[in-house]
Amino acid sequence: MGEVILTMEGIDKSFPGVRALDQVSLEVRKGEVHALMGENGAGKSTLMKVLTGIYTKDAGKITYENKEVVFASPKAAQEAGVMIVHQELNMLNHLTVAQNIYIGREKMSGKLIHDKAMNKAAAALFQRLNIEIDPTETMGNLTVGKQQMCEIAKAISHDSKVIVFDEPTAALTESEIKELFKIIRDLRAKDIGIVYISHRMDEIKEITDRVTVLRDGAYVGTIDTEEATKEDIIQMMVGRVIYEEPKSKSNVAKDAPVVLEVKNLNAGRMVQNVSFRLHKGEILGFSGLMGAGRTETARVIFGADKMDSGEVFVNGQKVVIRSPQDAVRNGIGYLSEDRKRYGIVVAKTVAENTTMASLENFMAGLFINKKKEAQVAEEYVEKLKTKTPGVEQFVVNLSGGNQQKVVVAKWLVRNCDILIFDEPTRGIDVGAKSEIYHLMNELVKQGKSIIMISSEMSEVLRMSDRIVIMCEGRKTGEMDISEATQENIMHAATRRE
Amino acid sequence: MKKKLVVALLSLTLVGTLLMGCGGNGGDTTTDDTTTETADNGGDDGAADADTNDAPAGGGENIQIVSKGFQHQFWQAVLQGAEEAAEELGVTINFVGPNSESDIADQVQMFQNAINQHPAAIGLAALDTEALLDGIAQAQAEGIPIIGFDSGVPDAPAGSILANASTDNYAAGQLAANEGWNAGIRDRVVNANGSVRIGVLSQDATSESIINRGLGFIDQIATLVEAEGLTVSITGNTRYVNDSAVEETGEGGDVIIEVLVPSQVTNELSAIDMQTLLNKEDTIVIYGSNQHSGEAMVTGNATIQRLGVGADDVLGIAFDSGATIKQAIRDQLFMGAVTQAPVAMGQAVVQLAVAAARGETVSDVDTGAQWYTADTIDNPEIYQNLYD
Amino acid sequence: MGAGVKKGNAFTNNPIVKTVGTQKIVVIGVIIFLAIFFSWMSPAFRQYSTVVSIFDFSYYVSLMAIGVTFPLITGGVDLSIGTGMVAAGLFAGNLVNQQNLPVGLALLVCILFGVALGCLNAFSVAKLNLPPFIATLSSMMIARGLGSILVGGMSVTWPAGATEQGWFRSIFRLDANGTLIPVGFILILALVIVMSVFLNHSRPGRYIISVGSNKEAARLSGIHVAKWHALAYIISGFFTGLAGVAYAATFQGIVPGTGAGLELDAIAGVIIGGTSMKGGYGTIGGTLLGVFVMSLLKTGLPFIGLQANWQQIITGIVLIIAVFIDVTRNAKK
Amino acid sequence: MKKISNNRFVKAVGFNRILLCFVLILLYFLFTILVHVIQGQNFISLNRIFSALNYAYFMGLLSLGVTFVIATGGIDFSIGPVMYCAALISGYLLTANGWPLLLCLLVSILVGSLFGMLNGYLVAYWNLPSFITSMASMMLARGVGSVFTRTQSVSWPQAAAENGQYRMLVRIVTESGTTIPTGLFVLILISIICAIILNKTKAGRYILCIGSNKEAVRLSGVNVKRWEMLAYIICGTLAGMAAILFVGAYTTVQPGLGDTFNNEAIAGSVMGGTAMSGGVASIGGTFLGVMIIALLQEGILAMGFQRDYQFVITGIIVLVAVYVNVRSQKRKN
Repeated sequence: MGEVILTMEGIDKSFPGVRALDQVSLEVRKGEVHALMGENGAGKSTLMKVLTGIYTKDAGKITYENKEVVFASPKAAQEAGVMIVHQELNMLNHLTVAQNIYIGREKMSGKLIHDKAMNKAAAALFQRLNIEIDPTETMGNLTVGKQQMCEIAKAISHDSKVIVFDEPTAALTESEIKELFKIIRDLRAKDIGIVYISHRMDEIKEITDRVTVLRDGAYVGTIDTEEATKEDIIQMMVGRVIYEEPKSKSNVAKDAPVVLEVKNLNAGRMVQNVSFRLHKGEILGFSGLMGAGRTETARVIFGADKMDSGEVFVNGQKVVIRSPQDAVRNGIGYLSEDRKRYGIVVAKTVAENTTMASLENFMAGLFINKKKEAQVAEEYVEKLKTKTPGVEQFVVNLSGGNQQKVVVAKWLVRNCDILIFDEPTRGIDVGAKSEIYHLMNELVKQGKSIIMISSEMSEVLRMSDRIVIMCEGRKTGEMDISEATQENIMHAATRRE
Repeated sequence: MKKKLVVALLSLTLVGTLLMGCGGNGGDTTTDDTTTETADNGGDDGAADADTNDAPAGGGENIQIVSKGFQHQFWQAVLQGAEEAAEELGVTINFVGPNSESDIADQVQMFQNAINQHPAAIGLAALDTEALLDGIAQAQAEGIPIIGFDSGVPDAPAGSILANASTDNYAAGQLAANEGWNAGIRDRVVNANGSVRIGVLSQDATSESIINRGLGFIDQIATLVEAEGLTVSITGNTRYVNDSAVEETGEGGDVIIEVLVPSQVTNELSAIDMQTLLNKEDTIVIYGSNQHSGEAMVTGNATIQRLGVGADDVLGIAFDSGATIKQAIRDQLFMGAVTQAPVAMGQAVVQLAVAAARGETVSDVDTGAQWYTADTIDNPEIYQNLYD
Repeated sequence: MGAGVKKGNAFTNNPIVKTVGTQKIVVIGVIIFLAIFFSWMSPAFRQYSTVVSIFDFSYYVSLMAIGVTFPLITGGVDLSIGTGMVAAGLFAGNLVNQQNLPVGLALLVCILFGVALGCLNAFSVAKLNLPPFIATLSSMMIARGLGSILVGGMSVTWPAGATEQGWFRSIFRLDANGTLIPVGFILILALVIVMSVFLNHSRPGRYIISVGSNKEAARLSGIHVAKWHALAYIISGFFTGLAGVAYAATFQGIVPGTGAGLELDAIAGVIIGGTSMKGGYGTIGGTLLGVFVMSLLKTGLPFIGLQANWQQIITGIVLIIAVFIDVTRNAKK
Repeated sequence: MKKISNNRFVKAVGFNRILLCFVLILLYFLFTILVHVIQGQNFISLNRIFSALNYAYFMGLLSLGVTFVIATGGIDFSIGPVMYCAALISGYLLTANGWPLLLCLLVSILVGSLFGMLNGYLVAYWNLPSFITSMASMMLARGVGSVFTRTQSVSWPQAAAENGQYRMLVRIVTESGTTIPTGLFVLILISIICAIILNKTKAGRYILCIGSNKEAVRLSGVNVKRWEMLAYIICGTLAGMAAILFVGAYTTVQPGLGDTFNNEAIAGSVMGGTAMSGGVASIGGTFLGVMIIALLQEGILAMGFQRDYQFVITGIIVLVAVYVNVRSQKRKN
């Protein structure tokens, strides 16, 4: 670790009604990987957006290379050598890889763009980073992981002195993560300062040198990674220890009937020959790495995507599911990983979202019985402890956890017995997380059955009665919770066939 | 606060645009005669009676003139005549017309609006009589006399139109046929080997005046051809085929009359129709029955170049004038054209309207049509009726 | 990355490029088919003058189409090109007739009028962030009214070809001792090449594509999104003005209140030519081909005895097929 | 400002609609003054109101219809020509083929529905972009109407004539000469029905939600295709009905026209507060928006101006309305 290259001191940033950053500080040295941690909404992304000129700060000082600076735009930051690799992919899908990498600073020959030179430079860059991507390929044709690598390559190609990685591994496969870490170590060796934002504790331990923790927009502290334990960091993040023991044994009775059986399900490359059973009152965990085909499997079962072949039995009866309507008719509900896009209609009210899937039960002749609708919605707000000023509130104004509860309510009102929770706690803060867990346990007690897709190992171990593990579109393991350990799950999750 | 601002801005914009409109109104619609006393005419609706109209004899009446459009210079010449007459008689006129000759609904609104102004009289050139019948009835009930002009108001209920200052369009079509026949069509028809084709290019199959100009031409040509002992057949647009006096349809006659009407009134489609006619080997004459069609003839000919007055050329006959058609006549691209008398028409409609408003008896005025060629285009009695 | 991981390379045959090629080839095939079909059905069609006519009536649509390709690539649309073209032709022509403005200057005024209209659209779309559809719908109405108001509601006739001031008509159709040379087509081809190079090999062009592909990504790459977004509409306006020149040169009288509906012909041509309604992708060459399909239909159908209203019906169906291809192509990805 | 928007009455009626009422009244006064100053005439008269209403009837139905489509996040650019096409076909059958009146009215509505169905099917089931799809069906409508009537116009019978009873839907003139504007009742009745459909029924709920987030609705197990298609069918059906009110007021329809009405109908809806991005729509607002357009057109005629001014002013108002709309939405987020 070398000298200090970047310091942010006393940064304030307010949005109407919210104080997003309150006297936050951060220090980055040359040749260090500095982890920035905190719960969702702690202010990590906001801080980075202030740094790279996307937001303007209200107060505070940024010192870069011993000079006070204010970057007016992302471009100004880039030119000064501060680059961010965004969490959401920001790719121009219609352009080629090389064109993407050099967007905004095209190599020119006279007045025209010199695409050949750009292709050549990009190829050299990839070779240096040991990435195998054709620079002339159209970006839209790449897998998400490859796109992420391109984004990283783009950041590196800027000859930056500070690079911010915002959850870079979310879309990467195991081997890609390894490559990425190699690259990061390389960069560190070249005296580049790196800010690394991630929720994955193991990664923090593996790659970073220091950790700065934010909580609710405020600076909590900075510690050396070496000296800190997981608990220390979590403690700093939430202000309390939340670590809970995994479930030790299944709560499902041996003779519990099978409510859902899937046989030899096939759909494209991401779902290959998947078979499993779900029992009444069971939480069936679906574990695996990003891109293992779990969400795809769920979507096919739910009829959201097309099935190539396979059979689905509900309560022993063979059913044909061609659309979500068919699935819902058979009592299956799906809670998407991406609530805002697939779960709720943000511009509508809690009541309207609650009855979305079962409006026919709220009809008085031709008209919607709004009184009954509000009544039922209120009932579920109470049951699920949804925090909302009222059922006429627009769901856009609710927090992630409460939005999730509205989606749960939607399926409960529809009387669905089989619920597929896809990443139920993604984007939800720690407090709300345990409420969702509690809710799931309540539901299975009432006789519902749950498929839970989760990428968080601790969540899988804590909630599931049984675990199915997938890798690259195939089922690679199935075990009772009593046999499950982190190691054997990870073993199955990386078992490529 | 912002919304208030927006509202204020909106109102301001409105007022501003409208005032701008008032200021820049010069070439437009109203004559700037300030001796209006027409406010008397407002007030109650329904009882006003032409004879008891309060306007003092000798001037000041307001005459509303609803034309078929504005865009062709023909109407500007009518307006000019109307303004001359209005000044002479000391009345004010308000001359309006829809955006294009296909905007029937617009004209209905405009006519309705003219009635709502309670004028002393209304001059009307109907795009479509049927559509105006309600208004005509209302005007009649309110005692507002209506004077037809241009093509008048054909098939209007008896007594609703006091007089017409119009061109007899059927006769004008016949005139074109007769003159054209003598000036060269006859030779070509009589001397032809095999059948020949006479094209009629028509802007639409909806306007009475244009249909009549077409039918007048077609029927007269047929008469002339049959007088030579040859047969005639007609083909093309159903309306013309059905309404013409020519019995035989199809391509069987010694002389084939083909009528083309574009599906939309656009420069391009009319020009393409013109080319369709020009591309037929046996075509000897093409007749375009208004300014639009005449101009389309010039456009369509630009690439094929068969029009002219030479022995092998296709003869062109146009209607009305305008810079393009005048030029084509001078260049002998067209053998000749028929012009109406727009200025006289404008004068006549105002004169008739004023007379009717003052309770005098009025009768139809045929404003006439004249044949002109490169040789006669500069004769004063012709030239006064041509416009740019 | 290990050599074994070749997920991305499964696509390296580049289906986009292939499909695009296919679409263009299909369109060319349709053009050839139509040409052969019409020639076969009607001997009169097999004439040099027919070719010149087809060209003649395609110039103004081609120019509008080339221009509107740019807003379409940004994922927007420009509906004001039709009435804007007529308004520009009216305004400039009126100056020639009433103020005796030299025709050369008038042509410039015509183009500038288009650019001004483009600037208005650019302002409302790129600066005020209004939805392009409704913003240009408004300016379409404004252009329609304004064009008419500016000339007092009268039609305007630009100087005839034979007159001293009529030289501009030979920009598009040169009469060389009786042989007509469709120089306009060469001009359009040149413009297609220039604009293709501009779109694909210049920074502004690339940034316009970027805006259509992913506006946020472009912004975060340090691209001044609003500026390039605006440029697309200004280019469209510029070509609207050029189309006004072509329109004035081809036809005799320009009538106020017309022009509405012509924009749809141009947009249809662009879509048939393979530009994506979703933005981010488009080719100028394809646009020209798309316009040609419609011009051929419009000119050719009367030769086989069908009225132009059949052209409307056929174009409608062709359009649906073209979008369908676009949509399925996108769905495959 | 906050105080106003929190007032219970304001909340119930909606700020937007009160603003529109205000603009409507303001315009009325403005015209009263301007018409008096310019023409020395009285603008306030029953006849004027009737003649403004004539325009509002069919425009109202078109605008209401397109509101449903815009609510789903789509656009229907074919309503004007479809209305003309419906009036042409049914009118032709009535006058030329002597079909019974009631059957012809039914045919008119049916033709509208069929075009709505075509649009809806292509948009919902084939996922084609609504703008291009409706543009294609607009071409189809123009072509079909023109082919069906052999490019002739059709005049519907007068009130007193045989088969003239349909005009009672627009106005009834009693023996004593009093005019009852039945069209207004028809428009209000249909508006109320539309408001009920949009706000109280499953169809309306799903149409709005589809506009807001189609995928989320689909994943709730709702047959989104059916409901989306329904919005287009409602729109087409209303265009078919508008045809009856149009000929009831204006008697004659010609082939190849009608596209200018699209713009005004969309303008009315957008002025009324319907968001172009979908999900937000107001029937009451649309009603008021149409009234503003009708008033504008009558007022401008009364001042002795051409309709050109109306186009310009409508264009400006729409721009302002959309700007306010976009701004207020941005503030909400």
